[in-house]
Amino acid sequence: MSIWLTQHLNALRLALRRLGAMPLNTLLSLLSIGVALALPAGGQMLLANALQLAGTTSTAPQISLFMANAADRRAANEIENRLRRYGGVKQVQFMAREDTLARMKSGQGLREVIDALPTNPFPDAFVITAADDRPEAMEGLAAEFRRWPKVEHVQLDSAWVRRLDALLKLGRTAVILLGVLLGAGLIAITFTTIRMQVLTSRAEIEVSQLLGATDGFIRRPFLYFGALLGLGGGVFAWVLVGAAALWLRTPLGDLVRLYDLTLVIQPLGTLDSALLLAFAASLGWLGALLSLRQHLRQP
Amino acid sequence: MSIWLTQHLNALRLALRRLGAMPLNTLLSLLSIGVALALPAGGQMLLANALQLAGTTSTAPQISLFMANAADRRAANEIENRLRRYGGVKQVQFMAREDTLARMKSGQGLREVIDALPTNPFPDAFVITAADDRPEAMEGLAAEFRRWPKVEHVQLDSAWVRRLDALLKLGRTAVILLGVLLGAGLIAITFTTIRMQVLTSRAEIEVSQLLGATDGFIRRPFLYFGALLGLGGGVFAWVLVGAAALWLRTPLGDLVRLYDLTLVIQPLGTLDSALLLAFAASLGWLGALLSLRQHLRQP
Amino acid sequence: MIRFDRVSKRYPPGIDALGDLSFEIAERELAVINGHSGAGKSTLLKLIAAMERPTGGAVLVGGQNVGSLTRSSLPYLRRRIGMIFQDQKLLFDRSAFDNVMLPLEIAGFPPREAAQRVRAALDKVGLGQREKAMPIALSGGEQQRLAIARAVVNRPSLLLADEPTAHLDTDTANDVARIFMEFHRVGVTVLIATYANDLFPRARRLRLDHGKLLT
Amino acid sequence: MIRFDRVSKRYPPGIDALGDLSFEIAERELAVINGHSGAGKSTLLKLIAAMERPTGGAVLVGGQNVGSLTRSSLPYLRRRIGMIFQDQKLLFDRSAFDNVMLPLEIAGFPPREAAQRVRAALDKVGLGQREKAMPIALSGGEQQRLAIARAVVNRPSLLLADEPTAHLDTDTANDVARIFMEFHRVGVTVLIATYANDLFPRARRLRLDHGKLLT
Ligand SMILES: Nc1ncnc2c1ncn2[C@@H]1O[C@H](COP(=O)(O)OP(=O)(O)OP(=O)(O)O)[C@@H](O)[C@H]1O
Ligand SMILES: Nc1ncnc2c1ncn2[C@@H]1O[C@H](COP(=O)(O)OP(=O)(O)OP(=O)(O)O)[C@@H](O)[C@H]1O
Ligand SMILES: [Mg+2]
Ligand SMILES: [Mg+2]
Repeated sequence: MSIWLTQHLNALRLALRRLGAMPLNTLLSLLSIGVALALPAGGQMLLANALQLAGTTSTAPQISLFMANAADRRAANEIENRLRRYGGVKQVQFMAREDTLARMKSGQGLREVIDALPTNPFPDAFVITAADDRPEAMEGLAAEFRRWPKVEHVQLDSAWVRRLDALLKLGRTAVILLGVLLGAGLIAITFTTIRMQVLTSRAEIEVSQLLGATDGFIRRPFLYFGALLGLGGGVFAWVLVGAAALWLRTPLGDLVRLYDLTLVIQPLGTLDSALLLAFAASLGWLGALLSLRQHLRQP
Repeated sequence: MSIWLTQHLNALRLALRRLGAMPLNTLLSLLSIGVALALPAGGQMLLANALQLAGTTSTAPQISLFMANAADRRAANEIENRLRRYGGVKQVQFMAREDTLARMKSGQGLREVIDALPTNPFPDAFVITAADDRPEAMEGLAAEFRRWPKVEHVQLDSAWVRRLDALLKLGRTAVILLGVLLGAGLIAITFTTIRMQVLTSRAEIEVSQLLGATDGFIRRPFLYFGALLGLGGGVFAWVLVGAAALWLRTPLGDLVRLYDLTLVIQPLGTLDSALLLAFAASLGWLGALLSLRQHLRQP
Repeated sequence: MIRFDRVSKRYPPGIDALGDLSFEIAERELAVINGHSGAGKSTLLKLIAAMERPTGGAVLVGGQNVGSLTRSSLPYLRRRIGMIFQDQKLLFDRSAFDNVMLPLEIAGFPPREAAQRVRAALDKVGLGQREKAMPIALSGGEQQRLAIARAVVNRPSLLLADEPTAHLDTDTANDVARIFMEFHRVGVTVLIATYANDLFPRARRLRLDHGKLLT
Repeated sequence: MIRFDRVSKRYPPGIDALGDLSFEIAERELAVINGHSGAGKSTLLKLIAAMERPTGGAVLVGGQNVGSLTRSSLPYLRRRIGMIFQDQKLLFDRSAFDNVMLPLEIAGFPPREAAQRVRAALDKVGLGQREKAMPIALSGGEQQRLAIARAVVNRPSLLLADEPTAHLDTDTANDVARIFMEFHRVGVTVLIATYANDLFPRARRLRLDHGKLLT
């Protein structure tokens, strides 16, 4: 037990000494790994913030339903009840024709026009939020509503929906693209760095084998080395992402304020941070393991 | 001359042999460098396409100028002449009140309203594009126009302008951030890769020095090695960017079509491609040069 | 202790280093291998330590067929063998002390006892004062003695030495020979490949010539 | 050709390898340096090839003060010297042929002529058949001979050899000694550090003891 601990401490000490022996290399490696990790981590941060933003604002696409001009309030109430009971409907907002008229009058340059009218030209209307906001589902709902009595016109905010859909599709494609690219790059960078260490330690591996070292003994300091390097890179990435969050806070806040939203960008949460560091350390560990594979295969 | 050529050919041969001797390392290095290069190169491609898109569509912010309701066509003509002669104005579009009325009538649900009106409620109007579309310049123009006779109202599309401005600011910040990050990462990765080669060739450097090799002789194969590796990484990045362009073509095209634009995303142009490859090769070359510096300083 | 049974070793491009070799070395025996450069002395030692595998025949060490050992049992064979390599195989990024410490670390010795043993081994080869030196700062002969200290620090039951006195002057070579004799006396089997046949006058002598045993 | 003028060399932690050494070796002379392990033989040779700088006094080679050579003129000194290192310093990722080719490549020889010279040098040390072998596939003595071939292939005017026969049996050592004598005969200055003093009976003898010259 004590020997087990001694051997691990020795391996850790050796790993630290190796990191310290070539400070420039270590620094460059940390930089490479850190940058490679910072990009997906930063993306994750932005995504988390965007989701939070989406949660505070109702950006869901809507359906507008206009009653026939001749329909009276009772007909409207019936439709409202029917809407509220209807399965795919999430939220219904009634807009009385009087309110619409008042709102229109306050609009620029329309007051005289409207005052000149003998009767209220606006119908009662509903704004409906669907439970399922995929375009097909919305189209289905709209088609259903059109068949209802005294309903003059159902308008789907379909351009909006289609834009959102295209944007999401694009975003997803970009995220996949970046993820694949950076994932491959990250693995390559980590491996390259650790392979460098393994290559410069070829003599040590060979001699240790000849002196009767087990594979585990030889691997241990390299695994510590890789894990430490990965962890260091993870910390560096964490700092980078935090700095980016601070830097982006003002321009991003300015931007969303123009859309009547508020966003104070949050750095990575505790869980995400812990995941980042764990992932980084595991990656380094795995890189060391794989790099050693081929070297240990030799006699 | 012949010896000079021989020595260069030898160095090139040696560099190629080293690349071939550790194919996995070479591949990983190419991958690292390629990915690190692909991101800024991809950003450049998207930027170039965005600029091209911006060129084909008039997304410039505009000023709307409404004549007084009482003003007649002569007054409007005067204002038009004045606008066309005015310094900061780039383009003027006249919108006759009759045309506006006709357009409004064709709009949904307004026909009856408008038909009910005794007179045309819409004034003559101009849509003005400014030469200088910074918000302050636009505000200045609008203020000027407001002082002109028979002008009832000048409306600045200022929300639009401020949004664009905020977006651009954000984009610029993000680009700076990414550029700094990836620049540092790219340099670190390239150096790490080449330092690995230098480290594994320490014996060779030492022996060559002891046998009377000049620094130039020792450096040469490493410079070729670095340049080849960089070039390879550049080619890889070029392919990645091209593939991304193909992949993004459909979703991006779908997206901009919804804004009544067409965009067929173009891969990197010849000049950009050449720049990318030259930059990649130089970076590898420089990495080799700097990596060797400290090794050659030793006796 | 060691038995070669019609052992042959052919290296890849068709180089016959050893051919049809049979001999036996008893436990606690001291034997010297002589032979010209390229006769196969190093190859013979490498076969015993399983650094190479025979292409024909069987090499037995302590009854075990070394050529058919699995990868995972190899380390335990090697821990019982102290080996001095012709090219020394020192680690140039560790001090003399740490180089000699390595076999004990590998075997999992308690650090305190290990340090004592390392100092004793260094003293034995006359490097007690240089324990902090890096191998690059040692002369050729000092490096050779360091390699010897590393081979004996673990008190192995079998000692294989490939040209252990190649870089030593006559006096130092005699000191080293005395060290080997001491190990032999306390029961260690010792096998030495060397040109300096006058160093071990009472040892059993194996003469190799182009991979064959002369008798 | 070589003049040591009150040369001393102290290595960093305060180790005096050479102290107040003065001697001269004439052009075309053959000299042997003897001395115990750690006496300073290798240090002496390293000072001549400017691999180390003296901490006191001056080392002159062909009239040039080697200790004050600039970095950029160092290569040209070394091209005139053929050196056999105690630790051989072969490149293990190049074939025997390429190892011997290296000094000629460095000096910028036309490839055709260089290849002929390389083959001649390999033949001279008995490795003509092994030119394609990697050094790892050579026995210790063969590696030593390869190092000798590399040192002489450039036909240097000064030959420095550090234990060139350490890994050679008596016959091969005699062959090597003959090669050095040949070079000496055609006018090369030869300086050899070795324990085997009977190999060069007619050579001038310098005896080092703890960094001092015995006379
Ligand atoms: N780089 C160095 N740093 C510190 N001490 C050194 C260094 N090189 C040599 N020494 C010491 O200087 C002394 C002389 O070394 P040198 O290599 O010249 O001896 P040598 O005569 O060649 O011995 P050997 O026959 O064993 O090779 C030795 O005690 C050695 O430990
Ligand atoms: N890995 C290898 N691949 C190919 N040939 C080899 C290899 N190792 C040794 N040889 C050859 O096998 C023969 C015997 O080599 P070995 O090293 O056993 O000789 P040795 O008796 O130790 O010689 P020396 O005294 O010079 O060290 C030599 O001709 C050598 O070139
Ligand atoms: Mg041998
Ligand atoms: Mg020496």
